Amino acid sequence: MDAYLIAIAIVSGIYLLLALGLNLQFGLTGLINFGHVGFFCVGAYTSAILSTNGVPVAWSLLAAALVGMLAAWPLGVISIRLREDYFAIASLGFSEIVRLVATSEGWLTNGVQGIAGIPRIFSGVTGQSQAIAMLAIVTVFCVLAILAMRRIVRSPFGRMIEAIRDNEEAVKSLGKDPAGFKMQVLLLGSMLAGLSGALYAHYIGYISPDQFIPFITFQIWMAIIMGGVGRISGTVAGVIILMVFLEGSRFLRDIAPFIPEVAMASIRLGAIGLALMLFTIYRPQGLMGDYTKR
Amino acid sequence: MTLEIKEMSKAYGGLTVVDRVSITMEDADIIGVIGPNGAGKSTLFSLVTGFLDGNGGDVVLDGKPLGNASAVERAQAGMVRTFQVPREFAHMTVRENLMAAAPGQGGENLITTFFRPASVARQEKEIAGKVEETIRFLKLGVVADTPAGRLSGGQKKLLELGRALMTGAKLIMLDEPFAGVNPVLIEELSQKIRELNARGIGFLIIEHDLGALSKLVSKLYVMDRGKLIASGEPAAVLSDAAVREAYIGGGAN
Amino acid sequence: MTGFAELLLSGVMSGLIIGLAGLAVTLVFGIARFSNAATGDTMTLGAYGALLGTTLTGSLIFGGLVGLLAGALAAVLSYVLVFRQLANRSPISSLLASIGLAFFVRAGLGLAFGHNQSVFQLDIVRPIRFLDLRIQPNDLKFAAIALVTLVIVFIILHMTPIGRRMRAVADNPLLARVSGIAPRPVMFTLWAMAGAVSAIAGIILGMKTVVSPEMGWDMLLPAFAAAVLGGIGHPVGAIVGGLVIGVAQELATPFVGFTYKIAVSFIVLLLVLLVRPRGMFGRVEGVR
Amino acid sequence: MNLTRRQTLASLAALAGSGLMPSLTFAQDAGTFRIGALNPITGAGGPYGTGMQKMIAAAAEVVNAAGGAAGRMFEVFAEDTQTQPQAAVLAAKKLIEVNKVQAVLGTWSSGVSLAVLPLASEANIPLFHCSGAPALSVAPANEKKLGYRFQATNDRFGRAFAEIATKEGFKRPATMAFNNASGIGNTEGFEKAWKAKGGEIVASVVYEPAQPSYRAELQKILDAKPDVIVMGSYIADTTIILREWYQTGEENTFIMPAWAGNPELVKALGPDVVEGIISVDSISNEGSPAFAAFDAAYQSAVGHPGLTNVYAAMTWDMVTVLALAMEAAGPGADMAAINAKIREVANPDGKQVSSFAEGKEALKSGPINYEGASSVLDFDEFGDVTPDFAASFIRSGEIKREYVVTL
Repeated sequence: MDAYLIAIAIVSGIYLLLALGLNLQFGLTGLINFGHVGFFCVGAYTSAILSTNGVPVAWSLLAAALVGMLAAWPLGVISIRLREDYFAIASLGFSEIVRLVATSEGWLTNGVQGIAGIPRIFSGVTGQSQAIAMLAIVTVFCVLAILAMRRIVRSPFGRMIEAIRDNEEAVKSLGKDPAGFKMQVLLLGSMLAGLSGALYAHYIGYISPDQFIPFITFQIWMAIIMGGVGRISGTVAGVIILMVFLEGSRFLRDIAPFIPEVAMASIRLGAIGLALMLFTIYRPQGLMGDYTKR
Repeated sequence: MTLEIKEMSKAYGGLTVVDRVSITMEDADIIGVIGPNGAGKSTLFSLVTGFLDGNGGDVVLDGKPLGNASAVERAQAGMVRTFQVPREFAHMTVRENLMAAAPGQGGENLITTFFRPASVARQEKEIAGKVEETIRFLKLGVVADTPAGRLSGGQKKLLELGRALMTGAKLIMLDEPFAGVNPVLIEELSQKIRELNARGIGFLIIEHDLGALSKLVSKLYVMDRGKLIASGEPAAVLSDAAVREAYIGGGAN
Repeated sequence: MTGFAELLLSGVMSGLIIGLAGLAVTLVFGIARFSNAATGDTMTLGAYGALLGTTLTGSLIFGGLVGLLAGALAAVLSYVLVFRQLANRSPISSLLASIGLAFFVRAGLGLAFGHNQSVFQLDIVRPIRFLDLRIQPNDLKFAAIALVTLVIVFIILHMTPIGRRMRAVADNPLLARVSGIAPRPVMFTLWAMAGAVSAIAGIILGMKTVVSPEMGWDMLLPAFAAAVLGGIGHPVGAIVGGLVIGVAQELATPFVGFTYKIAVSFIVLLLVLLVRPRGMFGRVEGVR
Repeated sequence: MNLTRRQTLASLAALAGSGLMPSLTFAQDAGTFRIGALNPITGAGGPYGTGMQKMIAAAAEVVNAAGGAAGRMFEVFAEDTQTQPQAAVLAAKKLIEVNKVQAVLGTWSSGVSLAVLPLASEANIPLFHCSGAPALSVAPANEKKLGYRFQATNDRFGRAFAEIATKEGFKRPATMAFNNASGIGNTEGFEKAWKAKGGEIVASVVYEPAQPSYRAELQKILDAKPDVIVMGSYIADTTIILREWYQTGEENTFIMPAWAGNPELVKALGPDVVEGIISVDSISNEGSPAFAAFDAAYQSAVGHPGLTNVYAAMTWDMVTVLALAMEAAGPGADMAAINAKIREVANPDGKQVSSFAEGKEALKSGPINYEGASSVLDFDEFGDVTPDFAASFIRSGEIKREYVVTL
C-alpha cells in the first residue's frame, strides 16, 4: 500500500507543477493555454536525451526547465497578441507539432520507439528508499514553485497580470502592454512544465511520443477549474481531486464489479467531461472559492 | 497637450460609422462631443485612442502625428481614455486598481520580482503614497479596500478617472462619465474635472447629459450618423436647428 | 501531371470534410461567439446515428437522415443544457464547457457502441476514368452532398426571415455579446444547423473512413484552421478554407513528408493569423 | 444557481470516500493466487483489450474449475492501462501494492510494457506481455528475466513477411507503416531481411493515423509500381487504405499482419477488395484443442470468432502457462520456483498438452510441453517466443492458411 501511495504522491507532485504553471497562465493572467503538454513533452525529452547520454541528472533537470521555457518563446512571439481563444487553438496546435517532431525526428528522439532506460534520480538507492527520495525531490520543487507563485501574486507583476485577466483592454488604456506580461507568464509556466516533464521521464523511466497527447493538458485544466482558478490552494486541491478521481475510479471497480472495466474507462472520460461542464456552469469559481481579494 | 483629430473615418462593410471627423483641441482645454445613440461617438474615441483601426485619418498629439501607433503607445504618450461601460479590474480592490495604473513600475517583471525585491518594495511605497492622494482627492476612502466589481456605477467612473490620473496623463478622454450617475455625484465629478483642468490636464468628453456637459466645456462638437454636424460655443450649438433636429429626430433620451 | 491532379482531387475530398466541420465551427462562432470544441464529437455522434439508422432501416439515405437529426438534436440540447447557461459569461467558459461536452459525448458513444471500428457498407467500385484521372463515384456523391449542404445553409442564412435575424446577430458584435437574449428561435435554428452540418461532415468522414468514438476529435484542429482561414463567421469561407487546407496537406507531402502532413493545417492557421488575421473573407476586428 | 464551497466539498468528499473505502479491506489468503489483468481497455489497444481481459478471467475460471493451480484458486484483478505508460504505471502499482497480485498479465504496446516491467521486476513478480519491442528482451528492462513475451517480436514478423514475399516470387515490394513502434518495426524487419536476400524496396511510406484519406500516401507507393505492398498497419487504417487502393484500380497484392488482415477487415470491405491479400500471423493452433477451447470461450464471452483477437489467445495462454508452472513447482512454491518452471512446462521435450487439466494430469507422470492457443509457445533465453508463421490468403472472403513459414 505504501509504495502505491508514494507513487500517487509523486505523480500528484508532477501534475501539481503542471497545474501551478497553468494556474499562473489561466487563473492569474487569463491566458488560455491548451498546449501545456507540449512543454511537458519538451522537458521530458530534453532530460531523457541528456541523461541517457551521460549528463548528470541534476544538470539535465535544469536543462529541461530551460529548454521547456525556450520552446515557448516562438509560440509566444507568433501568437501571444492573438485574441484569447485564437491563442488557445494555436497552442493546442503547437503541442501537436511538438508531438509530431518527437515522433518523426528519430535521430534525436528515437522516434516511435521512445527512449527507454532513463536513469532514475538518485540511482544509488533502490526500492522504497528510491521512491521516497523521488517524492522528496518532487516535493521540494513543488514547495519552491508554490513559494514562487505566492511571491508573484503579492508583487506588482502579479497585480498587473490579474488586471490583465480582469480586463485586458483597460490595461492597454493605461499604457501597459499586456503582451509582455503574458509572454513572461507563458515562459515561466512552460519552464515549470519542462521541469515537470523531466521529473516524469526520470520517474516512469520510459517515454514515447504517444504519452504526450492533449488529453493530459485537459486533465490539468479540469484540476484547476475544479479546484478554483486563480488560487494556489485551489490548484493544490484540484490536483488532489484529479488524482483521487483518476485513481479512485480503479477502486470503484472493486466495490462495483458489475461495471465492466471497458465501461469504466469511458465513464472516467465522461466524468471528466461532466465535471468540466458542471463546474463551468454552476461553480465557475471552483471548489476553493472566488479569487476576489477580501 | 494639444490634440488634432484629422478626417477620422471608419466603415464596416458599406456602413460608414465615422465619416471624416476632425476636431482640434488646445492645451488643457475641456471639449465635449455629443450626439444621439449610434452617432459614432464611442467609435471615434476608439479610433483616436487606437483601440480600433480606422479607414483613414490621423491623430496629431502635441504636433506629432501618431500614424499607426498602438493603443498602448498612445496611452503612454499621455492620452488616456475611460470606457462607456466601466472596465474596472473587478476582482481587485480600489487601491490595487489604482496601484496597477502607476507608470514605470520596476516590479512589473519576473526578474525584479524574484531578484530585486528590495527596490520593488521601495517603489511600491512611493506608489502607495500617490494612490492615497488620489483616493483622498476622489473621496474613495470608504471603498478603498473593496473589490472594484462591487462598486456602484458612479464609483466605478470615479475609479476609472483615478486610474487615468495615476498614469500621469495630460489628456483624459472620458466616455459618458455622467451616464447612470446620480445628480449629486455628477456635480462633484464636474468639480473634480475643473480642478484637474486647472492643474493643466485636458479633457475630451463624450456625453449624453447636455446639461452637465455644457456647463463644463469650452466647446461642443455634435455628431450625427457618423458626421460632425455642428461645433462651437455650447450655447450657440445647442440652439442650432440641425442639432435639435438630430437629437429629437434621433430619439435621444 | 496526373499524379498532381490526383493529389489535388484527394485534397479536395479531405478538404470538403474539413470544410464542413469548419462550417459548423464558424456558424457557432459567428452567432454564439465561441469556438465550439464539441464540433468534432457531434460529427462522431452523427456518424453513429447514421450507422444505427442504416442498420435499422437498411437504407443509407434514411440512415443519413437519422444521423443528421441526431446531430441537430444533440446540438440543440447542448445549447439548452449548457451553452445557454453560459451565454452571458466570457467565451472562455463556453469553450471550456464545450471541451467537457466533447469528452462526455465521446464517452457516451464509447459506452453505447464499444471501441471496435464500425463501417458503412457502401458498394466499393472501381473508379471512373476521366482524362486519365481516377474519379470515385462515391466521392462525386460526397462532394455533391457537401455542396448541397453549403447551398442550404446559404439559403437559410440569406433567404429566410430567421436567417436574416441570425445574420443580424452575427453582424453586430454588441448584439451578439448579449446573444443570451437573442430570440430563442434564432439560437435553436443556429444550433440545429450547426449540429446537422457537423453530422453530415461526420457521416461523410465515416463513409470514407471508419467509424470509431475517437474519429471526430481528431478533426478538430483542421476544422478550426479552416474556420479561421476562411474568416471566422463566414460560411463560404469555411468551406473554401477547408479546401485550401485539404489541398495544401496533400500537395505539401512531397516536401514535408507524410508524418508532418497533419501539421500543415496548423502551419496554415498560424500563417493566416500572422499575415491576415481576418481570414480570406472575414471582417477585420476581433482577432487581436 | 451556484453551489457553495461547503456543498461542493461535501459531495466530492462523499464521492472520494466511496472510491477509497474498499482499499482497506484486503487480506491475503494462502488458498488463492492473485493475478493482475493489466490490459489496454482504452486507447490504441482498445479493440483488443476487452477480449484479452475477458480471456484472462475465462482461463482463470477453467483453472479453478480443474481444482486450481497447485491447489490455489486464481483471483483476477483487472485494470486498464489506457494504452498509456503513465496510467499503466499507476495501475500496476495499484495491482501490486493494493491487490497484492503475484503476476501481471497481458500488457499490450511496447511503451506500456517497458514502463511496467521494471515495476514488476522490483516486486519480483513476472510480467507476461504481448509487445513487440526488442528492448523488452534484455537488460535493463528484463534484467531479472521475469518478462515473458507471448507475441513474436516485430522484427520476427518482418522476417516472416520477407520469407513469404520470396516464396510468392514478388520482385518489387513497397512498404507502408503506421507511425508507431510496432508498425515501423514490422516494415523495418521486412526491409532488413529483404535487403539481406539481395532484394530492393521500391517505395516506403510511414503514415500518421486518423486522417480522412491516405490517398497521397498510396499515390507515392503506387507510382513505384510495386507488385506487393507490405503493411505494418492496424485494422482501422488498413480498412481505409484498402478501400482507397481498390478505388484506384491497381492490381497489386498485400502482405499484412493478421491483426489487420482479419475477418473484421473482410466484413468491412467485402470479398472483392480483400481478394488475394496475404495475412501473416504467428501460428494460432487453430486445429489444436487449446485453440478450440479458447475459441469457444471467446465466442461465448465476446461473441466474435477467436481468430479476430490474437492477443486474447495470448492472454488465455498466459494464465494456462502460469497455472502449469505453479502446478509443476508444487504447493506453496514461491515466485522464484514458479518462474524457474515456466520454460519447463512450455518448451519441448515433454508430453504435449493443450489445457491446464490435461497438463496437471500429465505432470504426475513426467515433463510436459504446453502447446498454446496463440502459438506453440517455446520461450528462448530472453523469454521470447519464436513461433512459426502462417501465410493465410484471403480468397472469396475466406481467410485460408496455405502454408507455414519457419524462421
